[in-house]
Amino acid sequence: MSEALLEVKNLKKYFHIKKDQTVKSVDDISFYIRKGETFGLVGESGSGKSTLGKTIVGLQSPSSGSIFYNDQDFGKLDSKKRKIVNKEMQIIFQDPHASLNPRMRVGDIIAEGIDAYKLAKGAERQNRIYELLEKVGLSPTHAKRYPHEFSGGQRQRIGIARALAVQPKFIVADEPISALDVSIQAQVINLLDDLKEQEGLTYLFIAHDLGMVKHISDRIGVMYLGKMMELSDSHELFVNPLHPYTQALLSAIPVANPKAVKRERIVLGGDPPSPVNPPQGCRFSTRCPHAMEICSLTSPEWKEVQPNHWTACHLYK
Amino acid sequence: GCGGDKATSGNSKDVKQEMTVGMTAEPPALDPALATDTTSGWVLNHTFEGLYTKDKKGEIVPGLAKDTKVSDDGKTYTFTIRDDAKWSDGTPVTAQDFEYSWKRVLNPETGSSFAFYLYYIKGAEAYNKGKGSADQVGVKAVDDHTLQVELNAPLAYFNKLLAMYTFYPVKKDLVEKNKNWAADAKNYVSNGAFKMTDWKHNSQVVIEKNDKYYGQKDVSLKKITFKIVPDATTYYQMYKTGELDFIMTLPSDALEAEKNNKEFKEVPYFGTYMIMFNVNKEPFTNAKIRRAFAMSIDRKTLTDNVTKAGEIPAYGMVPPGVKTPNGGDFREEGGNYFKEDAAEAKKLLQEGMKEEGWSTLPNVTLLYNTAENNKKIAEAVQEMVKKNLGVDIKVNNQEWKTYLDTTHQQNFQMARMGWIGSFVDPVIMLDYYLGDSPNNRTGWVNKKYDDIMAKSKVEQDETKRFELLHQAEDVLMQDMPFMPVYFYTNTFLVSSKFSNIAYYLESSPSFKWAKKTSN
Amino acid sequence: MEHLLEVSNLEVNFKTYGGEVQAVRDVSFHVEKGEIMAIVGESGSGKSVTVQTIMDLIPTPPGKIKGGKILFQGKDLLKLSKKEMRKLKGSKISMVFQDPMTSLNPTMKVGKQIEESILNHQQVTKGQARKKAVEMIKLVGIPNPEERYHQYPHEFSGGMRQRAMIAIALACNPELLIADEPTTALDVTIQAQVLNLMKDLQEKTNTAIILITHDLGVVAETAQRVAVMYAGVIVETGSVEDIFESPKHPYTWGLLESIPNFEAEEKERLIPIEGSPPDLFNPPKGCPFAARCKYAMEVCVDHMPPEFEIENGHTAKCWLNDERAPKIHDLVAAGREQNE
Amino acid sequence: MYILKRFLTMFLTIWVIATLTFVIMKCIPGDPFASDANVLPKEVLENIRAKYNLDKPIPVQYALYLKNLVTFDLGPSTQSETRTVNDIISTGFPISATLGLQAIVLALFFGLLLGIIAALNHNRFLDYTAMVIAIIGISVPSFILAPLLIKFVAVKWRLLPVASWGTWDHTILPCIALAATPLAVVARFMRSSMIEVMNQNYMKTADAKGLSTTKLVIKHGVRNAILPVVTFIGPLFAALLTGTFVIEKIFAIPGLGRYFVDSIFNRDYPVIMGVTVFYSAILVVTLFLIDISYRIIDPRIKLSSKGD
Amino acid sequence: MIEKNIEQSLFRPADPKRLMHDTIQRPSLSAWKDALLKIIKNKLAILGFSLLVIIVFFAIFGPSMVPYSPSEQSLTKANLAPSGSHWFGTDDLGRDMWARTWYGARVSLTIGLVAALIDLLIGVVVGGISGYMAGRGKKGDRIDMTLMRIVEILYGIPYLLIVILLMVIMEPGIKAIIIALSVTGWVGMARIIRGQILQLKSQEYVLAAEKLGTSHSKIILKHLIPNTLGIIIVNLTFTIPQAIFAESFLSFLGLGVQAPFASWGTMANDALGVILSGQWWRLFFPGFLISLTMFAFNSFGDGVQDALDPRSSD
Ligand SMILES: Nc1ncnc2c1ncn2[C@@H]1O[C@H](COP(=O)(O)OP(=O)(O)OP(=O)(O)O)[C@@H](O)[C@H]1O
Ligand SMILES: Nc1ncnc2c1ncn2[C@@H]1O[C@H](COP(=O)(O)OP(=O)(O)OP(=O)(O)O)[C@@H](O)[C@H]1O
Ligand SMILES: [Mg+2]
Ligand SMILES: [Mg+2]
Repeated sequence: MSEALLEVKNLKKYFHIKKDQTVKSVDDISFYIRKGETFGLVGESGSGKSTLGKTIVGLQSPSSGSIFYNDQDFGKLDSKKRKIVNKEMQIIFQDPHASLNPRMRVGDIIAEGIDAYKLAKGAERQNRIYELLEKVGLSPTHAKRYPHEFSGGQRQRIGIARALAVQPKFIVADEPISALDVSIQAQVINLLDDLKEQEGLTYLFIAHDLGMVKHISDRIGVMYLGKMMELSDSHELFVNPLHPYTQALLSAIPVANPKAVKRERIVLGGDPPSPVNPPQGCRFSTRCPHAMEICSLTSPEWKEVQPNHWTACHLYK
Repeated sequence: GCGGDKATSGNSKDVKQEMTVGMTAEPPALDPALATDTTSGWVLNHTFEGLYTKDKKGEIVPGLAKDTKVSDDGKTYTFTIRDDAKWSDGTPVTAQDFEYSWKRVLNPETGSSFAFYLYYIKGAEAYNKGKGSADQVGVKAVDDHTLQVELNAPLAYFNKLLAMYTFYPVKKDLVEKNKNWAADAKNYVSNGAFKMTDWKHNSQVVIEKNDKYYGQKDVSLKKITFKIVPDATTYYQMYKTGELDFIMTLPSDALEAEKNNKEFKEVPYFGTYMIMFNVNKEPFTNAKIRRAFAMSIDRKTLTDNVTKAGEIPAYGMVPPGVKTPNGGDFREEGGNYFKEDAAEAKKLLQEGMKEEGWSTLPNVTLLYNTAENNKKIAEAVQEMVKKNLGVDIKVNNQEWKTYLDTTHQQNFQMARMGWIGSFVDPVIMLDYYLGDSPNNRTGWVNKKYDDIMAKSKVEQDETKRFELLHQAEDVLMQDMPFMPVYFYTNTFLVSSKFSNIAYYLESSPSFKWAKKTSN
Repeated sequence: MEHLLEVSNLEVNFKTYGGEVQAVRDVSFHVEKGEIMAIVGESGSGKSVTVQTIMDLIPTPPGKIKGGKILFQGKDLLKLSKKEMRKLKGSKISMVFQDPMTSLNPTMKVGKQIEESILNHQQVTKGQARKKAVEMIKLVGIPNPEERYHQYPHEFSGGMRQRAMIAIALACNPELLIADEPTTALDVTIQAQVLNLMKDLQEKTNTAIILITHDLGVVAETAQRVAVMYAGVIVETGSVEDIFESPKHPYTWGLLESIPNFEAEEKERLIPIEGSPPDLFNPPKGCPFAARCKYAMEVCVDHMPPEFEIENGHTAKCWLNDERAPKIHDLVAAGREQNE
Repeated sequence: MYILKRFLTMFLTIWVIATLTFVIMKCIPGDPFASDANVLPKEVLENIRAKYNLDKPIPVQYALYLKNLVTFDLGPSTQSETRTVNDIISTGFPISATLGLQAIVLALFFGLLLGIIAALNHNRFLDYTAMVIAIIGISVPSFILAPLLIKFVAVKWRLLPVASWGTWDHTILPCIALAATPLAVVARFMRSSMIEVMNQNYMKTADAKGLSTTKLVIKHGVRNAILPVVTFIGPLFAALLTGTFVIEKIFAIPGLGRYFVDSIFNRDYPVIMGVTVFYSAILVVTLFLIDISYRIIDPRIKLSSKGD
Repeated sequence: MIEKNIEQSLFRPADPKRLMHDTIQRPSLSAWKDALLKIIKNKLAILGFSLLVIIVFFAIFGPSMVPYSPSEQSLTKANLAPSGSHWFGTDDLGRDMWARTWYGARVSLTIGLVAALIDLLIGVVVGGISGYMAGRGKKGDRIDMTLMRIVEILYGIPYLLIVILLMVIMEPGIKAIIIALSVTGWVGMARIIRGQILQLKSQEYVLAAEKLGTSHSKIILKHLIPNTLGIIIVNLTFTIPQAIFAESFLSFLGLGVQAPFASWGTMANDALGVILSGQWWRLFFPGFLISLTMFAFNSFGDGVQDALDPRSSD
């Protein structure tokens, strides 16, 4: 397992919302990401993807469990090492607007990391900014503008440029392309791909656009209600989804062809359960078309059903 | 036809005999033993009466004392108390009450600040200072109506003292029962022309006519409300709107406008505004320089243009108003001790500097305590000294208690001070500069002066006594450890609806005989 | 026939330090009753500005509506008073904003925010509004509506916030729903659920919907007509079939090409459109896409292409549709030569 | 947890304030019993000092004060010898508090109104008008405003009594004089943060709901913009509640503020200690409530790292 | 219609060179220069600034424009109304009000400036640290707790006592005033800033900056403080008059400027009586100038705030 750049063990992140209520946003998740790999993370909205991402990069402290980066326990790093790790791990925020300081100019926002680690100065800094802007499909003239003067997609790209500025090794990209038009999505994805090839970057790529996820990821994890449901190679997951939730998810992908024969969509019955008091047993049991008695009693084990294909489902013994 | 309207005016019987009076501060203590200030004194003077009291003109006359006998050596006084002397609850005022009250003042536990006024009484000082007992104090109630007092030495002005509120009686059984009897109007019992009926702290004190008072037929007012209004501008405005019928100490900015008002009244006040010199600090170690400074101030200009309340320029220590045995006025007899003269002052300054061997005068700072008038006077003095003497002095101010401390430590060169006599006699003024007087902050100690003053105290003959006092003032003004600036006056505005208010030289006016004549 | 909404020749500028951004340039389109019309296009091409202008939400200054008309049910919205406009907003026209985090009031419970739009236009009691709000939360697929009602936006995940926004917009059955990228943060199952909800609404109450999205799959599955925007200009409009099957504008071609091939076994490189969009401070005189267009002609440089009507309702602003234009493969050949 | 901790530290804070006040009080010169009217003989002074325990060593005095504080009985005032500190507080406080509360309500209501109007008309006539009003409010202090009010309203026009305490009429002028400056400050704060809030996206959302401007401002604007005002009001509340010397003096109001300042000028040690602690208690509790209210106003605010 | 006029010849592949946009590079100014330019363009800011310049000008040169010194008395010429020889009239001791007023401006403006600096240097820093540190781990909590308790204590100790204490240990004068103001002058600002920062720091951009390794101090200075600028400016605009009047109070107690020199505050304070006597000019000129300064400062502040707000127009 030495190839793992990042390993997450039994990670939990709970939020206390009221006296006796906790949201189990991330509930006992373990997985690893190899060096130079793109790990796609998909799942139901509100299933804890962003929380997982933020916790991994250290923006939120885990309720329990541990995160290893380069085999170092993140929680036990001294402040010096932590600083290095901090630089190497970056995040692209899901919300492009809120994560940009309205009073800073885009150039300065992008250069924030450069300044913080004193990576460049003066003209070199300027050039870095321009270069980054161009990389994400914006123009250097944009450096002078303020965030509110941009469209949603443009802001998202500013966020990407900012994360890339410090030349990180590992990036958590939380829906980095959701607000971009497909052409620019393609451009950004190509950019991320290039960086991965050239500089060996590793990604945790959170997205809803399964097409893109499939395209960019080497492996994909599927989350539902704070739990990992399935994890496998990306192609494998699409051709051979094991978990009923994954199956439902895949069936819902819209196709960009109005004439295409509408595939049969697996409609999930019932209401989505609450993360405050998730169902007993398997989290998906309340909505699963294949639910059995056992599903609502015990939580299925997380196991490798096929080589490199993990899932947590009672259907697979 | 425009008739009928004027019929409603003034039948004096219909006039509501009530008066609202402005008072500048909350009386700190309406207990004769504890009071030390003019405000409390003002109320107490209306609600209590001692063995002696003041008449309308300010003369000291017997009050509760029907009869006074003085022994030949002048040391033993026997007072007979009026039969009709009553407390406001109707019980009689007895000699025991007096004995109790005075001993209460002297009792160290009472912690009375004015206890020293009783030190003339035998054994009083020792008792108060914890070295003797109450029984050794020379005050004894012989019977219900007879009080015997023994003094250490004869005292010519003992009757003046007896009119002071520290000598007022309090009702023995009441006070013994309730230590806090004077905190509220509720339990308050007094023996004067009025009795207190309401005291809203920091807001108002209401006194009403005391029907049990022996002289109640002379009292017209049914009710007097002392409204506590600390701000001068405010009480002046309240007078203007009729919310107050009587105010005193007008704001200086209103004086000009009110000077010609019929309701305006200016009454001399038995006090002196002065600037003390520290005779132990250069340059005022030199008497000539002190005199030079005193001569360089233009007092008339100052009182006319700065203070404006009709103050009298002062060239001596004792204010006018003290009648001498030969019917004159002490001040007039004493005359002025120096003249204002810039040229002469400069010359004196030079001489003084030569005496001391100074080529330049050490820096001088004039210290004053924070108050509007003091500031103006200090600034004017500063400018006058500069113009007339060619000396630049600095002025500095301090908050009152700090100032008292500073001056007490003699950390000053020149400092302003004011002194008001609590009874009308030169002694009270001249005692101020006794070598062992705690008030004397100038560091000036003169044996001759102290001797003359000591002699005057025991002198039974009034004429001789006054002579001695003149001599003392001569000595004092020769050395000039201070320079007098002016003699105080009090200014009043009184609604023309009131008559018969008694104004006094040394204390606040009395409404005992006052009457409202129209609505 | 009268359209429900007709926007003609709309121009919107923004004054910024450094110059005026011409965010929307001569935009015209219309929406019929009960129709779902999608706007797709370049990020930053003016989609959001266009629809916000309809809602009178462009802050002026710095924004400035230079010209054009927005007819809604025959009335020109640009000429309505604030008060008249207010009556329309939220009741007849409602909007889902693009930015779900900052578009929700951080200090107001989510439920209240939904309830408010109900209370504002409908004659209902507080209790009814509340019930409706809870129902709306449930309808957009947020679990535990009763509890979520009492939570604040920052306690919601990105997708939940977006759904809350949708709930607000749908709460009072508008006649026109403007949805600015309403499903970007939603996973596909919930996206499907939300889109179904919108379709239901459209079918039941004959609501018209303007749907801005980048997901061409969504467009294909939900919309009837599509407008494609580029650099402040609508470059092509037509029915879904027209656009997906016979697009007539090179930008549209580029868009369709960029979609990753979902079925592909091997990983292929995606095909973005080369180059970057023009500077809107100083947009080119001619076709804004010319600089990135493989088939650009001399005419494109200086002359803004007019709207060519290809067939019924299918228009494109591209000189290639001029009868004088050469065939495309000739251009490609020529373009290559010169470029390499 | 946080609340409990804060609650406990409140006592600590009050204790520190009391101690420091005691130390400073003892450091400054001036004797409670000194006056120019009588510089007392030493023995007399000692009698009096003994009455107030001032003859004891300083640490003993300190201990006694603390004991008295804890038992809520500081004994008599040295200035008004017949009155106890408790008595002074219990008569002065209700009066000051009445006036202070009125003034705060006035300042808040009109201040917020003015600030909102200014913000909504940013850089237009009404904004400038509001600014001029606010500047006058800020730069004309109460000690100037109060006599002016008296001169015109009470003396010239005879609309209200000049001063003193009694009827509600008496409270009007002092209340205005007290409220003027805070009103202006509130207005300026509100304007500034309201302008900021009006720029936020969620205001667009609210606007898109077709809310009227009033509703928009009240339901969405105020809560997001009011934090600075709340912060500002906190200490002011404590100060106004316990009285303002200048106003109470000018209007002859028997409030606590006058006692407080006078007690310092008079070196009235028991009153200084009593009122300081009383004021600090109100202050500390107010600031505590303000901190708590931050969370209520803006649920995103985290005051401590415990329990997120 | 127009398109018909277009020549057929134009329908040929374009020359790639012609397709390049002429990207105009706007002048690349630093953020500060940029802000300065915007401030200069702002009428309100310029108005305020000019007024301040004028006031400062007269403070420097005003007293020497008249043949009177600020301290020279002429008791016979007391309380003269403004006229050709005494432009602002004379005061109750017959001193020229013009000379005194502008002389006083020096003191008051200095005090105002100092108070503003104290607010900024201590208040903003303490508030910034406290607000930012609150909720940042145990250590952060402790920092916030400590700083805020200090603020509370400073609020709690009677200021008058502190002043009297200072009076004892210090020579009166400007220095004493500055120290007296520094003791507690900043606490209001500190609390206000803390409140603002508590609210702001939950913003995601703060998280983002943190993640990018920006140091705490930089986050406070570059992200948080600029976003509270409006509030800071507002707070300054009443710290200043407060300080000007506090000075008069301190002088009154004996800590401040000593007679015969004056400040606006002391002049206004001494002239309160004119409400009775009607010599309006004695109160009006110092009072009006305080207001005018505040007006200037406010307009300048508002202008700057507008100019620095990227969302404001031009
Ligand atoms: N307030 C503003 N000031 C200056 N320019 C602005 C402002 N708002 C928008 N713009 C500019 O207007 C153009 C259009 O923006 P708009 O938000 O409409 O784009 P969009 O099509 O919605 O893009 P996206 O798909 O990325 O959301 C952008 O180039 C943007 O920079
Ligand atoms: N600060 C918070 N306080 C309380 N609950 C929170 C907080 N942050 C997130 N949650 C809850 O945690 C759960 C997971 O949120 P998260 O943002 O990780 O979801 P997500 O998978 O990213 O969803 P999406 O795809 O919609 O962005 C949600 O139920 C959300 O309500
Ligand atoms: Mg998320
Ligand atoms: Mg948009």
